[in-house]
Amino acid sequence: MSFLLGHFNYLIVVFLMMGGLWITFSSRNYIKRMIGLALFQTSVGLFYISLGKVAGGTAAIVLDKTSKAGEALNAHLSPDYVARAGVDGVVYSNPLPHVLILTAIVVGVATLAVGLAIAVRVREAYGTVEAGEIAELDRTEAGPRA
Amino acid sequence: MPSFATPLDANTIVDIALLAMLAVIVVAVARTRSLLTAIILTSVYSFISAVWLVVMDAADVSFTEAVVGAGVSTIIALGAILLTRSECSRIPWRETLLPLLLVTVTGGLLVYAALDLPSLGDPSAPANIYVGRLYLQHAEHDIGTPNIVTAVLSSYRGFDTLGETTVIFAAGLGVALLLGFGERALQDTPRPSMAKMAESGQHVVLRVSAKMLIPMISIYAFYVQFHGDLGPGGGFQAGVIMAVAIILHALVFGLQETMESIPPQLARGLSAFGVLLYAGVGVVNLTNGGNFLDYDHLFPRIFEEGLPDSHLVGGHHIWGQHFGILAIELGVFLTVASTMVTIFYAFAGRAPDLSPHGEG
Amino acid sequence: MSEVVTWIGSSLAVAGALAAIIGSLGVIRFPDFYTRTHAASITDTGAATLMILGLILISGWSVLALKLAIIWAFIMLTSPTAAHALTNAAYGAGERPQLGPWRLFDRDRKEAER
Amino acid sequence: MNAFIDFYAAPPGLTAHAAPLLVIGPLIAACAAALSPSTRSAWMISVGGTIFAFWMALCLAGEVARNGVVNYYMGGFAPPLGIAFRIDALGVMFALLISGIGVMAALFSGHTLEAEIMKGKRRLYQSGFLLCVAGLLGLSATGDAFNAFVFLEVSSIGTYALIGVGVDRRALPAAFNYLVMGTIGATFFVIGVGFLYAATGTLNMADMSGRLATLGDSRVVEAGFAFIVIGLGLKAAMFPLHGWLPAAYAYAPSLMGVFLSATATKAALYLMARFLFTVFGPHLDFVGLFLTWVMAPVAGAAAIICSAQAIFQTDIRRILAFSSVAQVGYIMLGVSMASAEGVSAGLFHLFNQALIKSALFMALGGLAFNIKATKLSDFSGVGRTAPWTMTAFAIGTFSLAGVPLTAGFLSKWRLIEAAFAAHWLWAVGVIAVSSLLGLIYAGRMLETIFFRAPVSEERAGEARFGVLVPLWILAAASVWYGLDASLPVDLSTAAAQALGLAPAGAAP
Repeated sequence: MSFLLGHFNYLIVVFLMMGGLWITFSSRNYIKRMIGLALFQTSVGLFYISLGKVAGGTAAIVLDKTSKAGEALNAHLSPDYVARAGVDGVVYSNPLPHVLILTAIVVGVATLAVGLAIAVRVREAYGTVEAGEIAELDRTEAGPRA
Repeated sequence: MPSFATPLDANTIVDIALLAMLAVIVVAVARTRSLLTAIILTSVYSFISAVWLVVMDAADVSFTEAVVGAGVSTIIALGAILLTRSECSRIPWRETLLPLLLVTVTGGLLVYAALDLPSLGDPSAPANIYVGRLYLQHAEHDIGTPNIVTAVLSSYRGFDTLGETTVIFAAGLGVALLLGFGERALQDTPRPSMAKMAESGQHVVLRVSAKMLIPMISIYAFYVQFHGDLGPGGGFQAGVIMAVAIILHALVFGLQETMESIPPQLARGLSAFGVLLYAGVGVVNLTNGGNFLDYDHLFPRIFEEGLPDSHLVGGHHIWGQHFGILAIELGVFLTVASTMVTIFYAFAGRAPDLSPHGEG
Repeated sequence: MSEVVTWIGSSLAVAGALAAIIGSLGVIRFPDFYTRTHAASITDTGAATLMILGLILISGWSVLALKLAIIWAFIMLTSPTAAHALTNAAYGAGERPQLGPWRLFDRDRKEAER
Repeated sequence: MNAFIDFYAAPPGLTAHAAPLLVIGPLIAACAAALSPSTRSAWMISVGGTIFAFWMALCLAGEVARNGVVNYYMGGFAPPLGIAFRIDALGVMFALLISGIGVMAALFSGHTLEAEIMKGKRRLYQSGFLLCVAGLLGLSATGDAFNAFVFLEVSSIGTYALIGVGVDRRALPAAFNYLVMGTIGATFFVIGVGFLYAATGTLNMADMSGRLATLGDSRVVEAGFAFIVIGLGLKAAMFPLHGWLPAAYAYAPSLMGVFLSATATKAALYLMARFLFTVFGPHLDFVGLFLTWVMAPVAGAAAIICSAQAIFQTDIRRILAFSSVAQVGYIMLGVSMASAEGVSAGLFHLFNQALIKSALFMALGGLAFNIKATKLSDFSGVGRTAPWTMTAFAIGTFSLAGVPLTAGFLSKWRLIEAAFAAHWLWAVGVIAVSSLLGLIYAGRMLETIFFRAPVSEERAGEARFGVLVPLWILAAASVWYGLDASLPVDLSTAAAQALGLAPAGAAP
């Protein structure tokens, strides 16, 4: 049970990633594929963030352990645990995955914008954004292609 | 190393509930054939994941996800379906078999590895005891900003952030190459949808509240910009918020109106300038004898020696770091805000010269 | 004393959450676009007000309370405007409200579906 | 690397910072090109930026020849806290290759953009090209796993759009597919890096490698390995993940064909080699198993199947694109031998391929002024009307097919030698069969171009002078390295050594 509790996040995040990937692979519509890709990338972000969580921790903004917020935070934790997991008496979550995922989110929106722009151009050039119809148009209008 | 079991506390319960919601949304997105529904659901997905990120203590990421995933991405995607179509075709079940196989295999591999990972929240997991902990221990001394995410983002791993800013710049460039800068909107006669809004008295409520909101949003953007050292936020989030204020202006008062006050050329120029500013800070560090992006060498040695509490005379060397971070965050802000505006111009200015409801 | 204030704050927040749930029930159950939007927007502001009030009570006098108050003002400004813009656009696009008694409408819809 | 040992190309102050400047130079040039007032100035900035990058790569080559490895700490923070550039002989080889091809492509771009890109957008096009150069150079220099992802995206995001903007509408779906596949590849890479981070707690590749060596095998590490290899395989168009490549290269504007065919997939291959041999290392069981039982057969299949596919293409650029995938197969075959000979032969082949492919695409792009169509049959008899362009094309094709006295022959020969040394007789057979197929499609192209009657006399003229110069430099290089291969052999041997693979016969 405690094993499941400890790995529940990863299992759901894997499901989310694969959901996004499935939408990307199975859809023929360009816009839908981009949506799937965006979901996939966001979910990978969730995976990283799960890695960096520290139980009972707080966001990595330096906190004085004697301040009100610091005391409130430490009220639920055993001093032993705080000494082991904390820095200067306060338990923080790992900031490094946060930094990485900030970057990844930005990359995600950049990809989304470019992909959708290409989709708009495809619509103007072919009159459709369905992959099957585009392939059909290429076959019939541009002559046989190998 | 003591074994660790994830506690079943309020945090974990909320975590499970939010993740379950996300799972439901992904299924719904996969099932729907209406692209509009899919986009709105994706926006909801981003929003719920932003909430989840707060539960996971990732305040900065949450902020970014909310403004980007739920905000700007949605706007771009809606613009795209306006220019393409809003329904997608049904997929024959035969065609789903191969994707299903691929996804099952990939997912199986992921599960295979994920079950071997340390439990959620384990403070002694390898990921949490090494570099991440070093940042927590050293950031305040090395960089001097209470927000460690900002310290890592803009100083320790500032080079990544330069790359990230470049990626955004490249995206603006790519969209502009593909769709132009919205020059069609400037050339043509007023577009009915926009012009009607601006001229008829119908949208008076919208315009009045927009007039109140736009300054508020802009001020908030600057707050986020300059507060990034202390709390969640920074150049990226602020840039997106600023862009949202401009986009709101364009939506309510018409694209032409906005383009007159912020010409597309200006937006394009600023987005290149932001990257230049960022890289320029790095080059200044080089000329002052430091490594690239070593903000300790932001100021010439003579100037630095004159500063109180300078690292050269044995104090904290926060001066260079402080101003260096300010400067590069400004670069990020300029690039992000102007690129988002460029992208919006490109999509919005691309007149639907085809019928708006697809060819069906 | 602070204990009591916290309890009041918490119950206000819970009440806000309940209001939000009721609002979403309305969105599902109400017959036409306008009533649904109404349900969504009015409970949105109402629920947000209750929750923020509760949170202000919990947090006590601090900068946090001020920030919460500003968020409340922001929601009070945007949420009704959004609802207004939405319904206005729908009306402009030709969506007409369903008028008349509930049962009647329900029957009409079933007939239309047949 | 001995050729560079007495090479002091720049004052020491500049040489000390050559590593970041290698990337920052083209990056700043990209911004300047976007801001520049005219197409012409943008072109000059583009040429200047790539030449600067090449200069910095030469400085680094000198440093690496003298000191072995150049470490540069961004922001002055030593790893694992900061991002470090770590440039060894392998990295230098790629930096030289990418920036050198970049200079040629920039020279070439002056004229070709006029023919293919709308007037107001040429500056942006140059800017996007420079970003791509900067990203690929960053990839070859970085020593940080996540930073590699960022550079992978810097080099790709603009590229997707640059491929799509052109005269041929088929470029658009091609660019879209490339975007989807490229993004999935990059995201898989991120997942893999995430697993490695979960196992080791660090992102610095050298640090990661050290910790993996003590940790040994685990399911997390295995999955990380699998995702990194699949992700980079997608980016590198490793068979059977190459579906996006032929259309993307064939329909892209010719500048992108010239530059990407020579560098983009190669940079992904570089990163894969880096992970395979330095981060993981063949001493791990699953890496050895993967190299022998997955990568080698797949590489062999790629070399044969894609060469055969190339024979049946009607579009001349698609022939070259399929040939590219087949060549990736050769390179992979060399790498999968995991011996110093095999890897250095693979890298030597990669070096030659980069020169050849960019020359071939350049010749075709140079003619794009005169011949709008790209079908092979449209090129009949062009060899008579455009002899200079097409002679260079022929030299490239000879080298591609591996005709003796060309560089292509030498690298295939070394591959065969390495296969014999590894007792992989089947690999020798694969190379022989695939070379035969290569001769067929090369012969088919040359036969059409030189020995068929022209379709219409007046259309096909010589490429412009500005195209002929870089084209002939590349063609001459592939002849020169066919006669005297000491430089690329030197580079690739040193690169293989930098991966920790000692030559079998070498005395310790």
